[in-house]
Amino acid sequence: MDAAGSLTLGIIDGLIALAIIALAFGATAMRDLFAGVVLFIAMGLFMALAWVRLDAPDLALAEAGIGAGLAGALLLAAVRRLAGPAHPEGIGDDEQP
Amino acid sequence: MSNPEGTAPVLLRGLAALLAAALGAAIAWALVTLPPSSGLRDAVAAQIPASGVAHPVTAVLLNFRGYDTLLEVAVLLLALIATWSLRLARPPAGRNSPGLVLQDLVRLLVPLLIVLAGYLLWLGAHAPGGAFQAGALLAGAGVLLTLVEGRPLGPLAPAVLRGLAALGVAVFLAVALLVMGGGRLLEYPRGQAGLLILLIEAASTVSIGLALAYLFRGDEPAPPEHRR
Amino acid sequence: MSPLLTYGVAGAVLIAIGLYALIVRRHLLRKIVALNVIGNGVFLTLVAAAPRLGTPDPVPHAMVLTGIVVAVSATAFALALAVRVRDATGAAVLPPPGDDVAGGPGH
Amino acid sequence: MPQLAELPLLPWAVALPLGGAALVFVVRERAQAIGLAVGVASAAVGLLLALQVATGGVQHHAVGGWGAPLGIDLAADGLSALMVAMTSVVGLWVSLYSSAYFGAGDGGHQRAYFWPLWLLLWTALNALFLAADSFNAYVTLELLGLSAVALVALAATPAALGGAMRYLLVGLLGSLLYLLGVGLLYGAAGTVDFRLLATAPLAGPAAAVALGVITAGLVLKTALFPFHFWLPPAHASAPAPVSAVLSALVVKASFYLLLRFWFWVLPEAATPVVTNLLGLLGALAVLWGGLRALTAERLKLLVAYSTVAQLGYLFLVFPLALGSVEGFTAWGGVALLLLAHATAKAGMFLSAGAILKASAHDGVSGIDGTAQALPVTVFAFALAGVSLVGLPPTGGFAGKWILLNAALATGQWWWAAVLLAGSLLAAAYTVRVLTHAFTRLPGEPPACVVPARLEWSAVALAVTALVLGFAAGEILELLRVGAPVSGPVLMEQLR
Repeated sequence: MDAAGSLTLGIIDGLIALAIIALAFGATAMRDLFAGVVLFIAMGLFMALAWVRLDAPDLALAEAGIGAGLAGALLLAAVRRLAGPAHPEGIGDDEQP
Repeated sequence: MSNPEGTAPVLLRGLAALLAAALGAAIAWALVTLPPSSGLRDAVAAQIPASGVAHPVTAVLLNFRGYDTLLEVAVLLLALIATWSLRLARPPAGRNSPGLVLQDLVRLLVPLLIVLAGYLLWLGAHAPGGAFQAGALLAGAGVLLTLVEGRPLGPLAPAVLRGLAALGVAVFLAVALLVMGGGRLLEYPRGQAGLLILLIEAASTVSIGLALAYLFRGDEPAPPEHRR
Repeated sequence: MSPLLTYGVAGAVLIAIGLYALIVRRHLLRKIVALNVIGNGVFLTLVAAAPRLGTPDPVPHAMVLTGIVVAVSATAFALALAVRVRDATGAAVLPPPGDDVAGGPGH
Repeated sequence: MPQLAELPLLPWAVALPLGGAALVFVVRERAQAIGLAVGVASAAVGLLLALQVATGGVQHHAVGGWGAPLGIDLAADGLSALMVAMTSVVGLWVSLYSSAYFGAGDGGHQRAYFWPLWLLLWTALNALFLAADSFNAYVTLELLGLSAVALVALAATPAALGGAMRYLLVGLLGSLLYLLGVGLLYGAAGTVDFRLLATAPLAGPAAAVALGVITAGLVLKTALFPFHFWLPPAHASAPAPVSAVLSALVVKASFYLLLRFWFWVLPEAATPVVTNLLGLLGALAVLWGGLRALTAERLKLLVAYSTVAQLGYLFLVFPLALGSVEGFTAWGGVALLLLAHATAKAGMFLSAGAILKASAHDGVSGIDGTAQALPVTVFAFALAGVSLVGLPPTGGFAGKWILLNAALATGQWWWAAVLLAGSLLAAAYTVRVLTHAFTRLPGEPPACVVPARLEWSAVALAVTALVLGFAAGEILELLRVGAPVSGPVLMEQLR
């Protein structure tokens, strides 16, 4: 592969890695639980891209299906359950007191 | 730890940030200084012909390190048992009724997902794919059905449902013990490894899909009598 | 920089982000997300640490696949337990570790 | 009958409880009978395995026939064999106790779920102690942690659910840190097999960071002071047989892995600073746990804090045995203490469970008069307490005495002082409970409503803790099989 091509790939890798980091930060820091979970799912999709770049197609499939898909569905269902009326504290306002 | 006001939270946050940064830096340092190696790549490649499958990751998962996978399928069954043991309250019945279009779409999608799962399962022998990816697709179908109809499967005797959930562990363990004979656990006889692996994977796919779908639902359809 | 190192360092950063959030965030759901972030960081590190010559080593790939399934199993149970804690205590946060909490005998 | 040496006990020690767990989950109506039968059979396999190692030396089993590094090996040396035997003995009596403990009160819910979860936990323990593969040990750690948490949550009180949640989060963090370390070691050595890791030239930042995160993760799971915060709420609020298993066995599993890494894989990483730090934290655990047990208001919380203290002793193995010429003395002392604590503490939690079934409330003062109502159970509690204190001729005494000798022989008298202080505290909190139990209540002694199986299981475990003192010689001999340290056992003053 020529130098320009590998540079491009290096930049793409850097961007995917940065996206994963930014989405992870957002997923854990968002005030809104729902938004946090959505960011987490997006992070899973970028993880799948990372696995493709790391020559791990099995992991890409598993990450997209299980890591992002099913874990995401589980998290969204939990957000809905927790947001139900039985939760007086409401969502958000989350820092260690 | 739970001091409503005052300086403790700032201190805690500072310490946590310090700890996290130190850990991250240490890991990065370890990675950067790691000498190059090829791991077990060549050892795997050398034994692929004897493994019964052509795809290296499947060979590792179902043959060379199949014992890990047996325990992993057990972890998934455990998660289902553990979740059911919590007796979650069913969310209020009046869930938003999905539109007709969505229902039709799901009816169309579910068979497609099941066929696709079968394909992925078969594909795993020689290309990326296998029981876990196929199980995830089945689970996806189960999740869709849960959203539309409130449950992943039609009416099923509770013991049958539990049996299907345990099928992966049961078949995996039975094969592992049956091939042991006088030899070793999970030591497939020469020539039969491919078939036995497919059998284990098929049973595991059913259990994985079922377990993940029912984990999404949360509660056990037919818990021990007199509940609540 | 090789892709392995790029993603390996990203894994280290994820572990740091997740650990910080796990300690500092109070909502149980967010703690569970934090653990998943740590998990993804560990998986990236695992693959990045392993094969650095030629074609990839399938063993860490199989290990991470195992790790992903274990992680989703643990996440499902953790979420169910979090919902149960909320139902029992009224809030989806850890009760204070105060020891002498009143409670019936273990049965 | 086939020869003992040829029986494939290693795979069966895992397969039997695993198959049993799947079976009792499916055949729910007979869960109790099948579960008990599987428990008895698993205990028999475990004890036979210990005998096999004692007579035939280290046992190996290459799963799949591949052998390390490509495949996964199972292995049992003296330490593994003792841990499996300990699991068998405690598991047997806990199974018997549980068959009478979980009634049909809640529609049989607890009973229906206890058995599959408990057998999965047993599977995880055996698989962990027999794993010769550090990644396989990760999978067993997760199996262990999840089943333990689910068993705590079975109590379903707000306290138990909160305790279980904290336990789960801490446990998952611990396993992930462990997994990270295993991954780094694989990067450095190209193997995850313990024996191959031990011979691999591990050096450089990766090995150091790996050992650091593995130690951090396992210390968190072992609840070493000051990371013990999650233990008392979880252990105190679980159903009594679950508390027994958690304190006796589950925390020992992560400690066992710590030993594997520090004594076999990377003993050269042990600098005096590290070993003394671990010993110091252990010493603080002994003192802090003892003090908290002394002031705890609830009976089971008292017993749980006693676990925090007793776990502290185990960490003295690092300054006393790691890299020492006479290492085997401390190694043997700690192993004996570990076994004695497992049986005594299981007996204590089981008797506490029986006492609480018959007492007014779960406060320590609520057990007034129980010595009249449940003399057998209170006897079991007292006997277990004697072993925890370390009075002769119990296993607790043998372990402490040997450890004391190790401390004095290596000129580290300050660890001996910790042993003595811990014993005084243990004596104080045991006497505190017994004083209440023997307080006579006015009027007729309350009728005994506790099934006999609850009382006698507790007695059996407490008596086992006593018998360990007489069997110390045989235990140490078994422990020498494949031991990482050597040297004579300095216990002339004892014999």
